[in-house]
This record gives sequence, C-alpha cells and structure tokens, in this order.
Amino acid sequence: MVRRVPLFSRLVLIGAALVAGCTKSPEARTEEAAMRLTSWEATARLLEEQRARGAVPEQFVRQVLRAAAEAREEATAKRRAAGAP
Amino acid sequence: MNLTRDILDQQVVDRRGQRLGKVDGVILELREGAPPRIAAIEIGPVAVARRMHPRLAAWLQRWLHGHGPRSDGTLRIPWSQVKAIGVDVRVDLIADGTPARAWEEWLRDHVVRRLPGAE
Amino acid sequence: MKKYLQVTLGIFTSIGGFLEVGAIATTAQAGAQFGFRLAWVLLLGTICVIFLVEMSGRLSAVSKHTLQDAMRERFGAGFFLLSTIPGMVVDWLVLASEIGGVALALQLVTGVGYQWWAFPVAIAAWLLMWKGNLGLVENGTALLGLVALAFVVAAVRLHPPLHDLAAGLVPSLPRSDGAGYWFLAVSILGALISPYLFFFYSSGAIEDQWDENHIGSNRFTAIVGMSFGAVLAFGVLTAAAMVFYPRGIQVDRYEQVALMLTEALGRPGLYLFAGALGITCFGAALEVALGRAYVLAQGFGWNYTLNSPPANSARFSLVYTGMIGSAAVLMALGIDPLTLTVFSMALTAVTLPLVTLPFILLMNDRAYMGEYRNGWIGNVAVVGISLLASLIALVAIPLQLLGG
Amino acid sequence: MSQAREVRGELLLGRKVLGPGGRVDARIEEIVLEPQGDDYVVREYLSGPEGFLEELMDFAGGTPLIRHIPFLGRRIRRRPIRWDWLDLSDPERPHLKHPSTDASR
Repeated sequence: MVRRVPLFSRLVLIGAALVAGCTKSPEARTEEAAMRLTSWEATARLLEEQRARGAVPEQFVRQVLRAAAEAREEATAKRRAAGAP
Repeated sequence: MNLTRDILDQQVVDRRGQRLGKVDGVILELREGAPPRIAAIEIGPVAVARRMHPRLAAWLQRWLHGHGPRSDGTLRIPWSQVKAIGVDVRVDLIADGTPARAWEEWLRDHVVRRLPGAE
Repeated sequence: MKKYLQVTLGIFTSIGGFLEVGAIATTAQAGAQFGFRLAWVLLLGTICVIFLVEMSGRLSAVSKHTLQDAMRERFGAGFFLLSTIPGMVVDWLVLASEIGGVALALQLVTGVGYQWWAFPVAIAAWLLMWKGNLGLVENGTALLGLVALAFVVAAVRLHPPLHDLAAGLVPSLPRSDGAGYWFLAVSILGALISPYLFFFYSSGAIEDQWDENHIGSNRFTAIVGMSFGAVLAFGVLTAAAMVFYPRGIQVDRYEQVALMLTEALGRPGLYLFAGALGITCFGAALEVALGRAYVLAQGFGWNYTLNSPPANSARFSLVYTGMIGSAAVLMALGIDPLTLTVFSMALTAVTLPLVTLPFILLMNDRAYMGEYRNGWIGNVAVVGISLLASLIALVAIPLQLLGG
Repeated sequence: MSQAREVRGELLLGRKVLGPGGRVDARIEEIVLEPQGDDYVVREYLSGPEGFLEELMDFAGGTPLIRHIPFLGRRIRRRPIRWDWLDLSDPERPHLKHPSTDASR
C-alpha cells in the first residue's frame, strides 16, 4: 500500500520527461513541412497522369487540387512559423 | 454464498423478466447476539455513487431530486421479496412504476415518445 | 448448419469494427510511408482480435453475461466506472471519425463538403437503429460491405511483389523515421483492436441467444469474420504500398487515398473507394454507438434491446441518440476527419489494457466459464495480448508527440 | 426488533479492520453468508484481494512460471474472521473483539 504512491509519482515523472523529450525541434518541423510539400507535388503529378488517362472525374480532380492547395499553404506557413530562413 | 461474488452488482429482474437494475447495495441488519442478516437489497445510482465517494452521492441525490421525475431512482427491495439468486437476482415485484424505473419512464414519456416512430 | 450462418454477426462486426475509418487510414498511411514493412503489425493485430473476439463470444455463450456485464459483476462498480468513462470519451471521438469517413465518401462522389454531410449521415444511422433491428443492421452492412473487396481487387491488379509482402510479415526495425514507424504500428493496433468491437460482439451473442452449442460456430465466426476484415486491410496496405510508396506520397487527406483505387481500377475506382469507405464507416458508426449504449445499459442493469421499439428501452435508445447527435456536431464544425481519426486511434490504444486485462480473469473464472475456461493456449494468448496492450498504452502518447 | 441497526454491506468491503491497539489488521474483501431459516446471515468476513489489480496479481501469482519468482509469486492469503469477532458498532471503523484472529477458525 505504502509503495504505491511513490511508484505512481515516479511514473508521472517518467511520463513528463518523455513528453518533454519528445516535442519536436524547429529543424524537425521544417524538414517535415518540406516532406509534405514534396508529397503533395507527387500527388499532383499522379493526379495529372490519371486525368490524362481519363481515370478520374473532373469533379474529383478539383477536390484533390483544392486539398493540395490547402496542404501546401499549411506546410509553407508551418515552415515559416518554425523559423526557416 | 458470498456477498460480493453472488449478490452485489448482479442483475435484478422482476417477475416478468424486466431488467430493474444491478444490486447496487446490500443492507445488513445488526442484531444483538445473532449474526447480521441481509435485510434488503438496494438499486439506484445514489448507492453506486456512495461507493465512490459520499459527497458524490449527496450531490447526485440532490441533482436527481431537482430534475426530471424528481426521484433519485433508489429502490429498496426487502430480502423476503428476493426469490432466487443465480445468473440474475429474481425479485417478486413488478418493475413498472417503481423508483428504479422512474427515470426510464420519465425519459420514455417526455423524450422518446416525442420523437417519431418510438412505438 | 444454421448456426454457421450466424457468421453474418462476425462479418458485420468485422466490417464495422475491424475494417473501418481507422484501419483504412492507418494502413494506407503505413503502406505509403513504409511500403510492406508494417504488414506484420496487421498480422499481429488480426491474431489478437481473433483471440479476443472468440473469447468475448464464448464468455457470452457460456455465462449468459456480456463482457461489460461480467466486468461490472466481477470487478464491481468502481472498476466499471473507471473503465467506462475514458472509454466513452474515446468512443465518442471514434464515432465522430466514423461519421467523418461516411461524410467524406459522400464528398468524394458529390463534391459537396463533408461538413454538410455530417447531420444527414448521423440521421440515417440513427433511423436505422431507431426503426430497424439487429438483424437488419447486421445483414445489411455485411452484404453492402462486400464492396470493400474492391481493395483486394485493386491490390491484385497492381501485381504486388509477393516476396516483399511476405518479408513484411516478419517484424523488422525501421531504417529511418523510427518514431513515425512505431507511431503507425501503435495506431494500426489501436484501430484493429477496438474495445467497442468486443462489447458489440458479446452483446450481439446475447441478443441472438447463444448457448454452449454455439462455441464451435463462435470460433468459426471469429476466425472467418476477422480474417475477412484482415484480407481487406491487407488490400489497403498493398495498394498504398504499390501506388504511394514508390512516388513518395504521404497520406494526409482521404482524397489522396482514393487515388490508389483509381490508379488500379480507373474511373469506377473512385466510386468503389467511396462505397467501401462509406459503408465500412457507416457500419462502424452503428457499432460504436450501439456498443456504448450496450455498455451503459448492461453496466447499470437497464432494459436494452434493438429488437423492440425504442419506447421499451428509453435510456438505452437515448444513449446512442445522444452519442451520434453530439458526434455529428463535431464533424459539422469542420474538424479534419483524418487528423481526428489518427488521434482517436492512438487514444483507443491508451485505453486498451482496461479491456484486455479483465479478459485474463474472466476467462479463467470457474463460476462464469465452468469447463469452458481458457486452456493454456488461450491464456498464453490473452496474457501476451495484455502485455502488448499495456506496452502500447504507455508509448502511444509519447509517440504521438514525436511521430504523429 | 425495536433497535435494528443497519449497515451497508457494500461499504464494508475494502474497509480496514483495526486490531488491538488500533493497528490495521486486515481488510474486509468478502462477506460469506449462510442460510438460516428464510434469512441469509453473515457467517464470516474474509480478507483477500481487494480490487481489480490485486486480483490480477493474485492470478499471476498462481501461475506455474511466476510462482517461483520471490516477490511476484506471493499469493494473497485469505483469512476468515468469524462474524462475532468483528465489532461493527462503528461501521466506519470495524475492529476485532479478540486479541488474536489467527485462532478464529
């Protein structure tokens, strides 16, 4: 019974340390934003290929392009917020 | 028979098989010079809350009395009406109209029946 | 023979509980980011689910108690509330994700934003529970859910290298982005081993009045039903690994996931993807909402049944009504469905031990299980699963911060 | 039956039992009942695994592999306390009437 409280607080401390150690550095965030940008560029290329083949309806193409534009905007903003030069 | 294993928290059903609730409390009667005997079982959210914390129970009781059917939903069933203890605890009464069903019936009449296609 | 037809409960449980928004999202992400390398997690998760589903069915058939009933009766009101309250919060988020999945499927087909579909979807699901019965819910979803086989067809048409797929079934350490790898592994397990699946399945067994004679068919149902779900999930992983991985596409939005089916199947691919996403998520939404209503009704001993009008079980009906209504609000506000899905799957992983640990005691309880208690295989499995679940629960949140 | 005193059985569970000198002697974990005419009466109180985690530890302690590990392998000992050895006049603080409970059986 007596042992339980210190064990619990120890777990909390370990958890807090993990959380503190796990938050991302600005460099990691910039890198991630860059990766997302490349990913969306590749998505747009794939979409173009499929559109040329007539494999996707126009209405869907517009949706994906809109999503891509949103994601690109978001990633650029994130890169700026992370303090990229 | 054991109190925790066989009675407490078991399902209570009435004479017609309606589900009344769980055995949320067991009332023991202390006697002079004789072993304590089970006087009644109790069903209701307040009894559950009391097992967590007395203050939670007091707050819940006040809240339940102030809303809806204005009942805290507590039903005390004398041991003499307990007919069988097995997978379910069978009691010799009809669930309808008892406090254990007060909220069920109030919600049925005031909410569910006002929605389309509830019958 | 008729008992074996009850495999529809298994297929439905599987379509709604196994392959749903979470499994589609996490396995598509896994395939896109790591190719076939996370296939072993899918296999591991499937084995865990088969064992736990079989046990929840056996528990109900033998003891005539549902899982949540037994948890309350065996471990008391305190433990019941302790495990129910966090579970309810997590399930509410999962439910919102599932509604989001259906809404997104409708957006893909119509072009009308998913926020606008949240309430129509919620109302349709609610009407089915309110007016329908369990048989309709089970059989309808199981039948329509066959459209999800499109994932498998797509996977086959993409001619995956089988030796890569087989190699992925062997656990391996990530070459890079360890946090992302393990976060996805944990999310996949969280998405596959969903507590509501066991609650729902064990309640279904009681509503269908199973007894000791159903033990064989229960085992059959668990294995066949869950394997069916697993095959579909492997289809998603494979298609993503073939279409997205080589191109360096990471999955951030559902719109992207549709591209893997249009790549393999052309124009019909979009409609098949929308159909599969929509129906599996719709089934899951029903399962989550009903699962929670069952948990509360059984934990507190209320009347509950889907097989008679809602007026006969007012509190039960109002729980699923309230859950689905409020979850729809969350989606209508325009929260990104994929972000919410991945988040709620990780949270599910945190609450897993609260469900898996009780299995150890319940499945060995002489009073409940008699001669049908777990053998040593079952016990090794359930203890192993519980250790795994505890580990997952500990690492899920740190991993989410690091890799999510 | 003029002065019947009531005690809530569910609240006795998990409560500490005070031994001589106010020392905690046990925790009530189960109440064993036996039929007597139309009634069920308390035969004895048991101390034992108190909650879910304790029960899990108890299960683990009984498995062949863990049984040999010194600390983990300890199973929780259930000890009966006869009904008339427990003074419930203050249900918040049940205490033993006898100096030694080990002779209770």
